[in-house]
Amino acid sequence: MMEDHWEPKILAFLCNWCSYAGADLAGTSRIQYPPNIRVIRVPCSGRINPLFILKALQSGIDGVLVSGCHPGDCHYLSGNYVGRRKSVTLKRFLEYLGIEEGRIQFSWVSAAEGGKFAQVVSEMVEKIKGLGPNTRFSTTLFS
Amino acid sequence: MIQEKIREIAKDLLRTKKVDLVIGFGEWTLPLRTTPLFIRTPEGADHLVWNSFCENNLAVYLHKFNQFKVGVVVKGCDARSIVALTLEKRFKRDQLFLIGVPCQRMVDRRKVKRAVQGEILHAFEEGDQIFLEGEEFKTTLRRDQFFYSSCQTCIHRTPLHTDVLMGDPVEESPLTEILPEVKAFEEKSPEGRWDYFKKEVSRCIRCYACREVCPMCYCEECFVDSSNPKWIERGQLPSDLMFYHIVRAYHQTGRCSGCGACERACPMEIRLTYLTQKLNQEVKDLFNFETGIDLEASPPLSTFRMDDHQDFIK
Amino acid sequence: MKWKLEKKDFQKFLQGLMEDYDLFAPVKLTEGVSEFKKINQPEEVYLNQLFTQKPAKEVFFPQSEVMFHYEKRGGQTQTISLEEIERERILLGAKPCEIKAISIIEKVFMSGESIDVYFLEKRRKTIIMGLACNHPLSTCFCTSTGGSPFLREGSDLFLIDLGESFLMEGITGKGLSFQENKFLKEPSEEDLNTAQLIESKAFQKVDSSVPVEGIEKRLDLMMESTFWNRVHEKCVGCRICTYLCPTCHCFDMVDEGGPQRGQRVRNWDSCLSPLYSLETSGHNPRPTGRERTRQRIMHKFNYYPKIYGQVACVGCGRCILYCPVHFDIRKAILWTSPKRPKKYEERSSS
Amino acid sequence: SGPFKGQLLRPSDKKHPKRVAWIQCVGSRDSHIGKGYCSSVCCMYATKEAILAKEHSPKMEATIFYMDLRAYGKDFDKYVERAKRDYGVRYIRSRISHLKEDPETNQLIIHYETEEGERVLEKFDLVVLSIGLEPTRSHQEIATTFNIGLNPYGFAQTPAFSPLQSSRPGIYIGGTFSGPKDIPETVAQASAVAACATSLLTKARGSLVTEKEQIPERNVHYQGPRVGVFICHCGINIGGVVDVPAVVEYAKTLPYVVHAEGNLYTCSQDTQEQIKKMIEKHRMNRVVVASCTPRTHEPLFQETIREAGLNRYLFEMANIRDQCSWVHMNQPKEATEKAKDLVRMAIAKAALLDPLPTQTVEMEPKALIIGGGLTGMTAAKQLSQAGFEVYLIEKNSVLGGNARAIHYTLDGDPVQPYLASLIKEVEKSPHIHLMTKTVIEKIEGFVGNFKTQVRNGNEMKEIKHGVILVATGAEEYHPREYLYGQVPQVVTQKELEERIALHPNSLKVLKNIVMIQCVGSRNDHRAYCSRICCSKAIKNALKIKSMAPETNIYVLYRDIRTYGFQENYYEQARDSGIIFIHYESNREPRLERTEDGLEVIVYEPILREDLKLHADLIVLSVGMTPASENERLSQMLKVPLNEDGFFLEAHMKLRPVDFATEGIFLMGLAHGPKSMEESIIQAHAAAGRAMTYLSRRELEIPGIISEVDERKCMGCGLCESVCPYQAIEVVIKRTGVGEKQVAQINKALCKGCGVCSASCRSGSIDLKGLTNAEVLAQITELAFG
Amino acid sequence: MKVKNPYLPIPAVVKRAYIETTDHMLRTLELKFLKEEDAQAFHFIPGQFCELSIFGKGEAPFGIASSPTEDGRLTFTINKAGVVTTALHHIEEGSEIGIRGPLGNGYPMELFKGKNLLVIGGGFAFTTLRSLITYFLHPANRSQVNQITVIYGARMPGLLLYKEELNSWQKREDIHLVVTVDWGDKDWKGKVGLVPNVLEELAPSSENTIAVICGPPMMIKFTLPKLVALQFPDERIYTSLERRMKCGIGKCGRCNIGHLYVCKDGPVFNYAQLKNLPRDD
Repeated sequence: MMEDHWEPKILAFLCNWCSYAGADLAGTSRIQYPPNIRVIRVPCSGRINPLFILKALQSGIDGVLVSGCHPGDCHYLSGNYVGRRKSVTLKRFLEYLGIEEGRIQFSWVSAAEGGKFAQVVSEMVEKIKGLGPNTRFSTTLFS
Repeated sequence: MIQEKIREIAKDLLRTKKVDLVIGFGEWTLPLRTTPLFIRTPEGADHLVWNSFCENNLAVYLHKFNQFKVGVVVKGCDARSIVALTLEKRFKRDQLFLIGVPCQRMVDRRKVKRAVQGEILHAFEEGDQIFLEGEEFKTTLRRDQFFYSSCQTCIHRTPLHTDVLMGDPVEESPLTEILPEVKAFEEKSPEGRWDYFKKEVSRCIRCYACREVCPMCYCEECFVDSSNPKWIERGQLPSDLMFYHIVRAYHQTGRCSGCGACERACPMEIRLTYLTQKLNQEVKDLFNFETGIDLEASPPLSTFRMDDHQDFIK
Repeated sequence: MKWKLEKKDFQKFLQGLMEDYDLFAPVKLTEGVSEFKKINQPEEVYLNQLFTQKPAKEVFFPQSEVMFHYEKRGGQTQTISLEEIERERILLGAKPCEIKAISIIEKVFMSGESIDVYFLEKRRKTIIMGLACNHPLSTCFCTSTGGSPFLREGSDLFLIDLGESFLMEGITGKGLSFQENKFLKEPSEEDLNTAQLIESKAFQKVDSSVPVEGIEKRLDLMMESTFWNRVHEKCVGCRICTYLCPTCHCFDMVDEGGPQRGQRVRNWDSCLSPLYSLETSGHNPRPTGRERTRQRIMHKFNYYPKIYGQVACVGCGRCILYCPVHFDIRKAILWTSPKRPKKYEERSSS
Repeated sequence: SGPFKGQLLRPSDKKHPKRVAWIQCVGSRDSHIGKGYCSSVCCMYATKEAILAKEHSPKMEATIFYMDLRAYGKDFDKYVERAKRDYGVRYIRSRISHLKEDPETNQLIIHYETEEGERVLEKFDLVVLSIGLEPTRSHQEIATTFNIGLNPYGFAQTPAFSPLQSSRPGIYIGGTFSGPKDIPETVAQASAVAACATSLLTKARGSLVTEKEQIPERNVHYQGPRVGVFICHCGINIGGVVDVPAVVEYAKTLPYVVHAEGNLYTCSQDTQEQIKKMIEKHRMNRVVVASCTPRTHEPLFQETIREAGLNRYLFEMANIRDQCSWVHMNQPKEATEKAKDLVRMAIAKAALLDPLPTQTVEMEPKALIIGGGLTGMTAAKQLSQAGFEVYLIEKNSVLGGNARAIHYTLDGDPVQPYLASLIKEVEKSPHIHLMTKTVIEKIEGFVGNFKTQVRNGNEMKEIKHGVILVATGAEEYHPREYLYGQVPQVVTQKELEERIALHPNSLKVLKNIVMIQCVGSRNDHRAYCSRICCSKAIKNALKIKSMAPETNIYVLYRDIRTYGFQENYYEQARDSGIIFIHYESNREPRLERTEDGLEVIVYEPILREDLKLHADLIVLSVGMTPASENERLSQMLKVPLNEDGFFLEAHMKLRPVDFATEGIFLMGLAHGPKSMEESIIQAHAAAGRAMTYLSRRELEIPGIISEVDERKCMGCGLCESVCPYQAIEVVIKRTGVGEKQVAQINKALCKGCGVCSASCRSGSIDLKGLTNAEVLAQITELAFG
Repeated sequence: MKVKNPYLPIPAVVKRAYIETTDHMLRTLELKFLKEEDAQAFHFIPGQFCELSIFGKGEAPFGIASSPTEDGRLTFTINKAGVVTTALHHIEEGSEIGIRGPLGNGYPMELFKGKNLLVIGGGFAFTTLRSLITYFLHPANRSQVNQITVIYGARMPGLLLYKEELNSWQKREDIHLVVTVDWGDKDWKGKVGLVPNVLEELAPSSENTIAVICGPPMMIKFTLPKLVALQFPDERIYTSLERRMKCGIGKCGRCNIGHLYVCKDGPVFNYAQLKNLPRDD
């Protein structure tokens, strides 16, 4: 499924109350952004189990975006705060191990920030295109 | 001598029925090794020993005995694991009697074996010298050249929150200033780090010794064995082995006391402490939390602060 | 038939073999760790470590082995079995205890009407070049289990390291084709004596005092004894002793992939894991470490002998060396025998 | 968003302004043009705009010219401090009368006088006028058609002590129709007005409700997944970009799919019938619709499949419009590819969905009101009128709370008679169970099923109720400053009001009275404004002036915060000769004892020297502090307090009288300092919110909640500590073979955020409706599809 | 000669599938081999089992419920418990399945010749017993055994397996069938009582009789002493053990009790064998 030039495949976890709504707003205002992301809707950015992000990278997905409500706006009060601690420890640990910086991206996008969502996605697609395909976990290199 | 004191306290505890059993270390068949002992009678306490090879983290046995009152000999790292376990409701602190021993850093038997030619048949320790005797050789080594890497950087050698302390506290100065393993690893390029990690972990035979000897790994069903959802396959695929080792280390965030038992247990000598040491360093920088020091402070991933670090978030 | 092979042409000799055989030998993974692997260049062969962590059984019964692929084509699922092996193989550098263990496993896999074809195929197409144990460790007790550091039984060819050269003995007829090889010379009388000397010296070094004799009878009546309550206490339930044991042969089968295509894989399993005998209903006949440790010892020293008449332990000492909590099976065996030391009443016996 | 896409540009030349100035009170507090009132919101408006502007272009300089900074609301002062500290907004106290334009640079020139009286000239690129609010043209029409009275400023006239009531009974006033106010007050008024209306309609409650009879749900447990896929064209919105027929063909090849079709408008009524028919025909037990955003259309489709006998949670949507066709309009090939991926992921998730029961918890239609002050009683009366039983708990022996110490309002209406009549009404109402001298011992349970132990003396009583209203009020700050308590001449405003009402002539003889504002407020220990001290000081000052015109009254203030219509009285005070002296927070007035009495020394900015005021009486305007037992009550109710110790509401602007925990409400001074009228409004509002629960026989609990696998759970308590709603508790459970420590979920409190299942290391707790397995299936489907 | 790979499942298809019990937990599958020669080569005796495998999910052992006398019919009754059994409950008629077998030793049909037969079954373990009973009720084999007495119990009437067959057996006189339930319901007219008590009541003579008993561990625990009380010698009481199995051919070590492999040396054992096995249940 490798065409002539490689198109990154990015998985985005969007929190239902803010970022998913922001993405919808980008839709209603017809703000175009690259079609590389696939969205999984989760109730809160705190719902993201670190194993999801790791499993996505292991399955060869090129980038993971986790986007939730701005601090203080969380529909579930402290969901994004708890999620934030897991995210920072996981991101630093994976980058320590050698996952390229930028493979995993976190952002706050509120329901009113359609433009920002499109911008976050475009920046991420550029970044991942710069990094190239995710070969970290691929086993072909090693017998 | 510490060994005598441990035996005294164990005898007294067992005689007065303050505890049902005492878990400590004892001599066994191989040189440079000790083994966990479960003493239930005062006479048995005479087999308890204390030397530079009491490397096991005895906290791993406590959840097997959580219906009993247990006395346990603890080093600095063991005591910290116990504090972390109490925070996770494994047992009530009052059912434990912690016999704290200020730790003089444990000696790595593999380093000693590599320093001599031929098999070591007998060994004993005197002051800071280790006397070794093999089939055709007899040598003495300085013990402070052969410490475990996790012991070299330990700054909590005097156990905290113990019921009794078997000697005066040792001053807490790490031998090497910061974690040499982490520093050496961080000097590599990202590809270099990943390849090093991949090469190390691809030797793994999934015996799960690193999981079973760790006191913090007590889950009924580990994510590795879960079939719904099935996170990874059961085979030897390097990417599954990497997944397992990343998550096993990650699950120790803010819980690992840095005792190094996982690395010691690995038959394939896979380096593991540089993973958990890095996580402990992160938790210290980000949340100013050290495992098992404060009985009240809740573990970092079980709480949050409004002003947590967040400049990594766009 | 005996030959002498100079060490300096050892590499070239192996290069010759590799033209028509796949060569499996210990390869150094890192300091102090080696594993049997398929050799690409002769330099990779690493014989200095007395024995590899994972025993030679891995060459015949790999830790993870794909049994067959399945693929759904047009509503019909085809299964493609993978037991075929094209090229004959040579196993170099296996120790006598490991080789004897392979015959122990052989009895299970190749008996009864259903034969384990995967093991059979590998066993038939492999020539075993055993290597004698010149310097056994203090943890070795192969002589107590009917073996010896120079046991030739099970090897097709047997190498003895004389220092500068190898003495190679032909045991079975197999592998005749390369015996007229140019590197093989006539061994001198003096070589044979040094081999004999090394053999007797090695034989003394091995601890033959472990009372394995008659353990099957003794264990018959010990099923319910409190001995087991003490034995299991220090065992944390990892799987090192079963994965590193040359005679352990339990495995689990699991499907990988989805309904459309995938494969059925066989992986090593360990009776020490709680999930080994856990039934779907939640009932577990061996719920705690006590039953599981008992199962490991009973199976090796009671159940297996009952069926096949010999003890399923070759005394290699791996489980003693690599146990993270220093569980010593010799102590356990000693404890079941009348010679058990009285004064250690209290001591746990494992 | 916005005309310039979020850029801060000058409308004239579309350039970035470097220096922007805000001028406050334009068209407000100016009786010459008939706008004598303060519009209450402009100070905070300007501050917010300054902060947002600085966020958009940090290099810009923001300056606000004001007379009195009226940040009286909850946490408003903190917000202003943040503007000053973090964003560097300059606040200059000076009334700007006119602007001039510099002809060459066409910048705007502002002349102003600093505190020290020095005349300064500054140039600005952009000036923002903070114009106030005024009644709309339709105010007059509405007033005439409904024949309701308006006040002199054209806003609705409301009788004393009933700020929601128009001059005609049965017509209620909500929001800024009765005067300028901020969002928290308008939202509270909305709920309050609704409450008043509901209690009038009590007899007709529920009469128009028709119970929707449903066919029983089909049991899908013992069937394999049979997924039906409906892919929408949405006219050309999707069909124009995504090749829908190709996606339909592709869906047909996927596992578990028994039927796939494309529709022009899946959400249309006839397509709903089509879906139901297809469910029947293909014996589907899972449905996937690929169309627009689930946030708007999921309930519609869930209702449809429920009517076809399928549990509503056996449904999954793929958003191929807002997040696919609309945003990849000129990349049809990639958009189709993306749509296929999204459909495949949705099917993989749908195959694992379980039917989830929507349990119900029965609702005890009784309310518990904690605190028998003015707020508590108002709410009790409101709820009893609406036909609900109320337990009113008061710790003192007598009702009334803080209101007992207030004799008249700023408008002059007597308070005690109103209070007495309210108390009588509460005492004789059959629906209100009054319990004075009663303290709360223990509160258990959750919304609909609270059980509270209360103690009266040594007799314990247990109350069963469905909701809780917290009206524990607040206490007057007990000052330590200015020799209070050591010298009789130093009193608080409350004590002064007592003396004015009971023995006025003791005041007539006084020559000089000095009032000091913001005593103990707006400093590091209590960083909030208590909102009512300014109006209280002016009320007392005017009363004294009317009794003894020749007494000199000095009011030393930092900001006079007489917001709304109270501004008139501030003007009246100045006209009647009361002298207002401004002091900066860093140069507070000092009190010194001299032989012939007390002297107040204050730095007078205009004269630029220390003024010595000989004072016969010193009145301290002290703020309010949270009630002492707030701490204990917040533990029992498991609801949070804010940093200042007042209760923390669910959302400052949108849910001011709710707690985050469902079924518990907040009103009056317990929420924060406020005037009597605002407390009455919040009382009605909380009663209104409580009625939305009390009026239902049972509470429906959504299906998407967490579930614990007790075989795998080790009871480590991690989920218990991360749950935002305290819905999880680790308990010792008796199992067949002994005891086990497991986590237990309170189904009524769980909101389905899933934070617990993300934290659990062994996966023993999982969020039904979005389990780990379902997300994993979507990930693997995306990667290896 | 190439040795047959015992691990390769033989492809088959689900001919008929229907739910047996009211709690939907038991489902009977009728399978048919895809290739005719596999069907021919498949000879089994009652008491044997097969490993049914669903590709992608795994494999699980199930006793063969049909009897060899039913011309190639191959039915299994699946109790829904784990991943594989749930998959077996979800597959539709006509879909694919893999069969490995026949495995295990099955009942010692030779030893039954000329004896009376006492069959005691409980719950869903009645599958292999149905195969045994149907085998002997077949005209050709009926004469091999004399008196056939069957006691079959279940918790509730709705949970009884093979209800139609039970009725047809009830009508025959050459078999004495007693069906009992722990709790009856309004339209249950039959016996109500636990299997051990029913056995005690019936008290069939143990003289020249072989007892075959299968059921949940609790039922066996209380029924065995009753049989011993009726002087049934240990070697004439047979049971089929329920154990976790993987390979089914005595290689993987999962199912051993003591030195016996339940899958190879069993699953049918007589009580004498079980007695001297280590208590490892």
